Order: sequence, then C-alpha cells, then structure tokens
Amino acid sequence: MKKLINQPENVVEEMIEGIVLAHPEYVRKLKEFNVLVRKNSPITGKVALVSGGGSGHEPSHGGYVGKGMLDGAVAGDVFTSPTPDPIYEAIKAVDGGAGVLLIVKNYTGDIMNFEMAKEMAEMELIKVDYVVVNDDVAVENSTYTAGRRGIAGTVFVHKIAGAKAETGATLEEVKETAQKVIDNVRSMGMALTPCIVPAAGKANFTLGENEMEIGMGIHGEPGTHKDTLKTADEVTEHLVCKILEDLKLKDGEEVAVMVNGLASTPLMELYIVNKKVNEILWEKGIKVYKTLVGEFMTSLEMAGCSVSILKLDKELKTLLDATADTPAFKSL
Amino acid sequence: MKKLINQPENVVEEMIEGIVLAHPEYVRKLKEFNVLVRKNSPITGKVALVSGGGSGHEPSHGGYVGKGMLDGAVAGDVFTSPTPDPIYEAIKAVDGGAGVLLIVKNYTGDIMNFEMAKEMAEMELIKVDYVVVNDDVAVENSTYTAGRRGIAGTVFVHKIAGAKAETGATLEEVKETAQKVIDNVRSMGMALTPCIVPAAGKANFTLGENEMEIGMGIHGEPGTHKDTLKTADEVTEHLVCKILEDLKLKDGEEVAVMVNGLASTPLMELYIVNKKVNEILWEKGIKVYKTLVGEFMTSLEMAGCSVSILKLDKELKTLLDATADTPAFKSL
Amino acid sequence: MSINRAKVIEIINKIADRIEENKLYLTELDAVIGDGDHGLNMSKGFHAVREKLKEDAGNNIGDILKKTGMTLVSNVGGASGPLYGTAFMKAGLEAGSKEEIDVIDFEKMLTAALDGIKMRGKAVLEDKTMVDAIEPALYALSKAIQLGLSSKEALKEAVDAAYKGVEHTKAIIARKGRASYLAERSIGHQDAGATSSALIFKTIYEEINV
Amino acid sequence: MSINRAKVIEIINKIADRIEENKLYLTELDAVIGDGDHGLNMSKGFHAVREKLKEDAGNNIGDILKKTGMTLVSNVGGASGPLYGTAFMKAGLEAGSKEEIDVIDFEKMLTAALDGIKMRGKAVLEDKTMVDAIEPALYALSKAIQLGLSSKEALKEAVDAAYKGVEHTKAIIARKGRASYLAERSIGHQDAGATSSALIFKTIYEEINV
Ligand SMILES: Nc1ncnc2c1ncn2[C@@H]1O[C@H](COP(=O)(O)OP(=O)(O)O)[C@@H](O)[C@H]1O
Ligand SMILES: Nc1ncnc2c1ncn2[C@@H]1O[C@H](COP(=O)(O)OP(=O)(O)O)[C@@H](O)[C@H]1O
Ligand SMILES: [Mg+2]
Ligand SMILES: [Mg+2]
Ligand SMILES: [Mg+2]
Ligand SMILES: [Mg+2]
Repeated sequence: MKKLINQPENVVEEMIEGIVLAHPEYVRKLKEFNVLVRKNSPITGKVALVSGGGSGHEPSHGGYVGKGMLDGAVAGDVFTSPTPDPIYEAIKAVDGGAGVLLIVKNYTGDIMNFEMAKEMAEMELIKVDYVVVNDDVAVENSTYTAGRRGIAGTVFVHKIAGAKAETGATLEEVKETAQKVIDNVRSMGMALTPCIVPAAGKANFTLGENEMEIGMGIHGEPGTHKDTLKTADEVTEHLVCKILEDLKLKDGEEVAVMVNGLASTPLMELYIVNKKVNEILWEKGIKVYKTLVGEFMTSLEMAGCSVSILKLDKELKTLLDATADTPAFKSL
Repeated sequence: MKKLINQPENVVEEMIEGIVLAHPEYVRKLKEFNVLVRKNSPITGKVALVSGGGSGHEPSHGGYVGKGMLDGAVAGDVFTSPTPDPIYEAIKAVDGGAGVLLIVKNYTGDIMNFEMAKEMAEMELIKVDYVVVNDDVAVENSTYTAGRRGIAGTVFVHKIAGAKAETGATLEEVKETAQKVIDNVRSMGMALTPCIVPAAGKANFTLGENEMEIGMGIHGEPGTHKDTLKTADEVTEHLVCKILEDLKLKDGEEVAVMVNGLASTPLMELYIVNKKVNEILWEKGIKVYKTLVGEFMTSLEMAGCSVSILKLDKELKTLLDATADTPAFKSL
Repeated sequence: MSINRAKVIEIINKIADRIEENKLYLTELDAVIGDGDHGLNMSKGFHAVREKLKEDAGNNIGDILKKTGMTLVSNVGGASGPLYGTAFMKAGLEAGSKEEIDVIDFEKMLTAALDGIKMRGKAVLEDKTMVDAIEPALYALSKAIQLGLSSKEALKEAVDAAYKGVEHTKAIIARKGRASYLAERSIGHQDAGATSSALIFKTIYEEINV
Repeated sequence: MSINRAKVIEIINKIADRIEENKLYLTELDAVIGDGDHGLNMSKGFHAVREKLKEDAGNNIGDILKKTGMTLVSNVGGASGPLYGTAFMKAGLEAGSKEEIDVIDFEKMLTAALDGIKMRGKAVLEDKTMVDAIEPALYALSKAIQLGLSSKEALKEAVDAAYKGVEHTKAIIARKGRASYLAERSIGHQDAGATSSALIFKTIYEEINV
C-alpha cells in the first residue's frame, strides 16, 4: 500500500485539519467532529446547504464549502457514511433560521444517517429537508431496488442549489431547484485500476492488466461489466451513449458537461475524453454550454473517469454561471 | 499501459483540442501549433507572458492561460521541450507591443529552444526577455553544472508575474518581479511510483513495493536517493527541512506554501502533508500567509508530491492575492 | 424465563464478544457482495456499546437498550449503524422502565425492533437483508409461544428460523443495500447483515441457557 | 577530396539511415542517464530532414546545410534539436554559396559547427556531452591536415578521435544536460549525444570512401 499517510485510522481527521490549515479564509471545523462549515456560518436568513458522505472522494465534499455552494460538509470514515451526530451538529451550526437542505447521495447508509440527523434537528425545531442524488445510469433504476447511485453529478447540485440559496430563495425553492438538477443530470463512470481503503490495506477488487470495469461506482462497487482495454474514444462513446439513452436530449438542447477524474487519471487523458464527448454531442446537435474537466468527486487513488451531462434551462444556466468561491470550485 | 488515450502519438494534439473545447471562454489554439493563447490576445499595451515545456504536467501550462496569469502556453511532446517554432508563434500572437516575458524552467532543452525562439522574435523587432525557474533543491546548484531544475514553484512565477503584468508594468518591471519570485521560491518532490510516457509504453524507472524516490524530478529524473516507505510526516519533514536549509527563513517571516500532487496521490494525502508542513513552519515561527493544495504541475500518472515554499514581501503578497481567472487557477 | 437488568447487560456484552470473534467472517461475507466492512462496523459499534455500558448502564432495561441503540447509531455509520441502532432503541422504548422481562416481553420488543428496521430501511422480506433473518425468527418465536412451548424451546425455534433465513439469502437477489447494485450477480452469496442478526439471536439463546 | 552538392545530400541521407539503424541503441544509452529519447529525437529529426531535402534541397551546399539545421531545430525539440540544428546551420553559413567543398572547407565548417554548439549549450570539454566527441574530432582533423595527411586519412583520424571521446565520456561526471542531475552516478555510462556525433563522423568518412 503506497500512500502518503501516517496511521490509517487517522487519515480523515488529519486531512480535515490539513484542509482547515490550508483554507482558513473559507472554512472552520466543528470541535470534535469531522465537519467543515463556512467560516462565517450561520448566515442569517440564507437557506443553508449541507452535504457529505464517506471520505475518500476529495475535494468532495469539504472542498465545496464556501460562497455559492455548501455551508457545511460532513466527512465519514473512508467510504463509510457519517453517523447522524456530526450531520446533526453541522445542521445546527449552519442554520441561519431559513432552514437547511441536505444533499444526500443515494446509498442506503447515507440516506438513513442523514434522515436520522434530520429527525434529531427537527426535534430542535430546525426546518430541514433533503434531496437524494441518483445520477449513475450504470445501475438500473427500479422501484424494487435501492435505485441508482449518486456520483459526480452531485457537484452540479452543490453548485446550482448553492447559487439558488445565495439569491435568498426559501427552503422549498432551493429544494425544488436542487431536485430539478437531479432530474436532469446523468453520469456514468469507468475504472482502470482499483483503490485501497487505508484501513483495509489492500484493494477490494482486482482488474487484470488488460481489463477495465465499465460503470464502476465511486466506492469500487461493480459496474455493468468488465471489458478489455479500449481506446479513450471507444470508452467515451460507451459512457455518453448510456447517458443519452436515459437523458433523452433533443436536437438544439443545451447541456453542461463534467469530465471527472477518479484520481490517478491525468488531466491530459480527461481532456482527451472531453474532446470525444464534444464530438458526440455535436453530431447529435446538442450544444455544450459549459464544461468542467478535473477531479471533482474522486475515489481514493483509483484510475478512471466519469462523464456527467446536465440538461440546462435558463434558470440552471444562470445559477451555474453565478459566482462561487470555495477551496475547490471557483467561478468568477 | 493503462491509459485513457487513443494513439500515443496524438495525445498532445487531442488534449489541446479537448482544452479548447472545454474552455473556449478562456483560450484559443494557434492554427497548426500546440499553442494556447488567451482568447483576446494580443492585449495592447500589456506585457505578455509565455510559458511552456514538455506536455504531461497538466494543468501546466495551458491551464494557466487567462486573466492574471499567462498569455500563451506552448506544449511540446510529452516530457520534451517544444521546438522554437511554436514558441515563436506564441510570442507573435500575444505581443501587444509592450513586449513578452518567457518563463522557462531550467532544463537544457527548454532553455535552448526558448532562446532560439527569442532570437527569432527579436529579428521581428519584438521585445522579448526571459527568466529561468530553478526551484528544485533536490539537485545541487553549482556553477559547473546545468544547475537546479525548475518544478512546481513555477506556478507561483506565473501567478505573481501575471498579476504584475496586469498592473500595466513594463517588461523590465515584470521580469524583475518574476525574478524576485524565482529567488525566493524553493521546492522539493518525492515519488511513490513511476509513470509511463505514452509513446514509450513502459515506465523508464522502477521502484520496489516498499520503496520511494526522494527528490524526484517531474520527468522521472532521479532524486537524491531511494528510501524505504516512510510516514507522511517523516517524508514531509525531510522535504521541508531540505527547502528551509536553502531558503533560510527567519522567525516571523511570511510564506506561501504549495503542496502539489504529481497525479495519482489523492487530495486526502496532500492535505495530510499540508498539516505537517504547517506544524513544522509554525514551530519555527514562520507564518503561512497562503496555501495552495492540489495538482498544479503533475508528472503524467506518477504518485507523489512536491512541496514549494515562497518567501513573501508586501509586493508578492498583493500580487499573489490579485484576481486570476484561468481554467486551472482562479482567485477572486 | 426471566431476565433481569444485570442479565441484559451480560447478554449485550456476550453479543459484543461474539461479534468480535466473527469480525473477519462478517467482513468477508460483506466483501463478496458489499463493501467489506460489516464486521468492522459491528465490532466498532459493540466495542463502543461495551464501553458505554461500563461507564453508565442506565437504570432499567429500557434505558440499557436505548443507550445501546444510540451508541450504535453514533458510532457505526454506514447502513448497519442506523438499522441496529433503531432496532435496539425501539426495543428499549417497548421495554420501558421494566427491570425484568419474560419471553412475551421479548416478543413485543422484537416486534418493535423489526418494525423500526423496516421503517428505517424500507426493506421487506426477500430483499436479502437482515430482515430475512429477523422476520422469520419473530414468526417462529410467536408461533412457539402460541403453541405453548417453553421460552427456551421458543428461542431455539427463533434461532433456527433465523439461520434458515440466512441460508435462504443465498438463493435470492439483493434489492436493498449495496449488494443490490450487483442484481443477479448477488445470487449464491449470503447476506452479511442477516448473518450478524442470526448470530445475535444465537447468543441470546445460549446466554439464557447457561 | 571534393564533395559536390549531390554528394552532400547523399551523405545527409546516409546519416539519416544510420541514425534510424541506431535509434534503439541511442535511446537505450539515453535511458540510463537521461530520459531515454535521444534515438527517437534524432530519428524524428533526420526523417524530417530527408523529406525536406526531397522536396526542396536548396541551390548550394550552404543552403542544404541550413535547411538541414532549420529542419532539425523545428522538428526535434529537447536538447539535441537546437544543438545539432545550430551545428548544421553554422556549417551552412560557413559553406555559403559553395557548390563543392574540400577537406579544408570541411574543417572550417566543423569549427563553425562546434562553436555554434558551445555557444548554444554552454558546454565545454569534459562536461560529458557531444562536445566530447566533436572537439577531439576537430583537433585530430586539423592536426592531420597540418601533418599533410590525405583527406581520407584525416577524416579517419577524426572518426577515431570522436570514438575515443565517446569512450572517455564513460569515465567522467556529467555537468550539462539531464545526466548532470545524476552527478557521480553518471560515471560508467556513455553519453548518447557524443555517440550520435561519432556516428555522424563515421558515416561521413564511409561515404567519402565509397
Ligand atoms: N435497507 C436495508 N434494510 C435492512 N437491512 C439493510 C438495508 N440495507 C442494508 N442492510 C443490511 O446491512 C448490511 C450491510 O451492513 P454494513 O456493511 O455494515 O453497511 P454498509 O452497507 O453501509 O457498508 C447488509 O448485509 C444488509 O443486511
Ligand atoms: N548543454 C549541452 N551542450 C552540448 N550537448 C548537450 C548539452 N546538453 C545535452 N547535450 C547532449 O544532448 C544529448 C541528449 O539529447 P536528447 O536526449 O535528444 O535531448 P534531451 O536531453 O532534451 O532529452 C546528451 O547526451 C548530450 O550529448
Ligand atoms: Mg460501508
Ligand atoms: Mg527529452
Ligand atoms: Mg458494508
Ligand atoms: Mg533525452
């Protein structure tokens, strides 16, 4: 296990400290909890946004705490949902009287822990609501199952709902906008290598020298299938087509694109993927309004990427363009 | 070789296309050259900054083209200096009459190719000057040798000289500021894994499962020594001490810190390193004025990191804080 | 059967022992179709419970179980924390200020616990979760009580039903939790949470018969 | 000895052939103490030169060599591009509009080329670079001419001196180029650029004697 860490059991705490030391102008830490909140929280009268989940997806979620995005981010152990207590503490710390929206990714553990925290906060008469992000088209959606997973498309929810909250919108309005993003964003990922949870010390799945996993989740959950290595163009074609099958875009519609690196894949390769994404969309008459290329929601040191496509309307475009100032996402 | 690419010989060109498609609001490409320039180049009356070098260090250098940083970035083949022709084209495209400053990293190839381009541009009566960045303390500096290498500290030169140029300073003044940054920035890196140049198809050095290379350059050049794996704290201590031996900071002085990931090392680990950097500086009474943690100058998919420390004065602080708006570096 | 306050604490500590012994086994089960941490999660949770009860066990059985549940919720994270936590809290609410319980009380508490798990996790029978061990166990217990079996015999029926449920999880497709992402590929593998539930029943049965 | 325009082109094409044959060898030498691309760089450069001269070779020897140099500069990148490029351009400037050259001309051209390399790369003898092959070769050539040897013999002396220089690079520490980062660790390994220089001299010698 080649990692730049100290004790595996301390990685999350040391990381959170490192974030606070790096970005004191943006965030502060709640005492005794792995929770980051905006330095000037709570902001009176503004709906507050809280996100979080297991660690190992940095810059998600602490990197998005700041103006125009999140008010609080709760970090669980690596790949494990946080317990309700820190989520509850985050809610209390950021509530400025206008209520708190929780942005939860669709994993059983996350949903239950965030729900319990919500119930705890409601007992203190704080207005709390939540949305569940489920953008991963690799997993079938069916009423009988846990449904699709939430992956990198979540960052669009942070950005756009965050911008909406800055406008002074109500909790209901912010939730509605967040839900609109969720309804219009689809993602799919793939991996070239597994990753190692520090506490486990070894990879929990394997891929042959000539193999990749298509549809890989951000915790190493299996995807749709294993495949032999293909070119970037072929892989991109597959991901984008699966997304478009589900998103059903019409000629002339506008989208935002995110090409997200899982960690080890260099920016060079992400841009090569982006080129192909553009070509495919262009051929279908779909207009790319904005593109994000980089590492937005990672998976420890995994190699691979995900593509997210968000269908835009006028409101989403305006909010996507709005100013954001956080450690990991800035928009002037 | 597990890479998301198409033909190895096309990676640079496809990447550049992918960058332009992702960020048309920032950059445009010069026809027939792997050169990115600011969309609105040339800017009349402003000193223009051109940087570049081999590819494989993304977001260096194309990611830094935009307001408050570079006017042009020239991309050579992977890990190979560009030839003089594209550098010359970049100079011509960005010169707004106030002259052009070339920011060159101290590698024989880079220096000779940038110098030749400078000579070509001077024949067209364009005012051109250059600075050479040599921040890597892993390599001994001596008048008999090629001297220290230029690594991630270069990004501070881009940021600060770029901000200086925006103030309307003359070429001489911008050069002086750039040189001041170079004189006050020191860096050192380390690697846990090698990387693979796409055209070569295999790693050009090896590291055992329990080994790391201390002082590693950004092209896989050997460092000071191989060592067995150590904790993040021990590694950081070593890097920072080597830097401080050379930089000679006094109690109460202020610095900017950059913890730079070489590519595969997760942000989580970079923040753990940052925590230790802060602790060491704090103990020595050195004040951290600003911290950057992320991937600024990478080395394909190599795992590892570098630490850079820049000694600040009032001018450098103001310029470091100034607005920047580029695809990979934004400062509000 | 009559279980007092002290015995409840003893049983919970024994559950913690058994979880610790089976940490690797549970983790391995979870690794095949989940994310390989169920044993670690349960061990972390029951370790905290043990410490908590050592320090302040509460005045009555309801208190003990509520503290156990809250400690699990606050220390585990993931799916099993809220689920087992809710189960113990609901059982505790049902037990209230009792200082002694019999098998009828236990049946009521188990009913409340199962309701809590289903409310929290929205799983039903055949979703390949802990519900597939707990629900059959509760049915078997109720039936045994109705048939007039001894508490010892009734609990034995419950344990057997739980393990039959665990065995049955191999045959079905996961519809809840991480294993559901595998769809058909989850068939053939035993659910980790059902296994830990059966282990807890077995521990209770054994402790009542020492 | 007298070399005309056509012969110069022939020699350059032969150099391109030899470089191609030794691509792997040069790359491997560079891999040990550099970045493992010298053969690739040279091959890319001379491939472009061959194409360039096919399309438009220029009117005289000066032209041919300047085009060769500029093509190398424009196509290679790295350190060897500007160095070999400058060398050929300077040799071309020296040759001027000549349509035929003899060994004395060659000596002057080589002097200009070496000056160009040293000006561009700031390396001196014993820095473990191509200079360690070229400078001894030039000395040997000059001495042989002074001693009245035939052009053929003089060129032979130059080739031998170049290879002796290459051999000597094994014994010394690199002070320029990438290998200099290795300091003492560069000892024992032969310089790739010196090797390609010696190869070029050998090709010229062989071509003049066919
Ligand atoms: N919705 C649910 N309802 C009931 N039990 C569930 C549900 N989701 C998961 N489980 C149970 O939780 C177990 C996994 O627990 P654990 O591994 O500790 O949590 P996680 O899945 O978050 O890693 C599964 O084996 C299953 O029995
Ligand atoms: N400053 C210099 N002066 C003369 N020759 C040099 C200098 N630096 C490097 N060289 C030569 O260049 C060779 C390396 O060329 P090459 O591998 O093509 O370029 P790069 O080092 O950029 O990869 C070295 O073996 C050496 O002979
Ligand atoms: Mg888990
Ligand atoms: Mg090279
Ligand atoms: Mg699990
Ligand atoms: Mg080389």
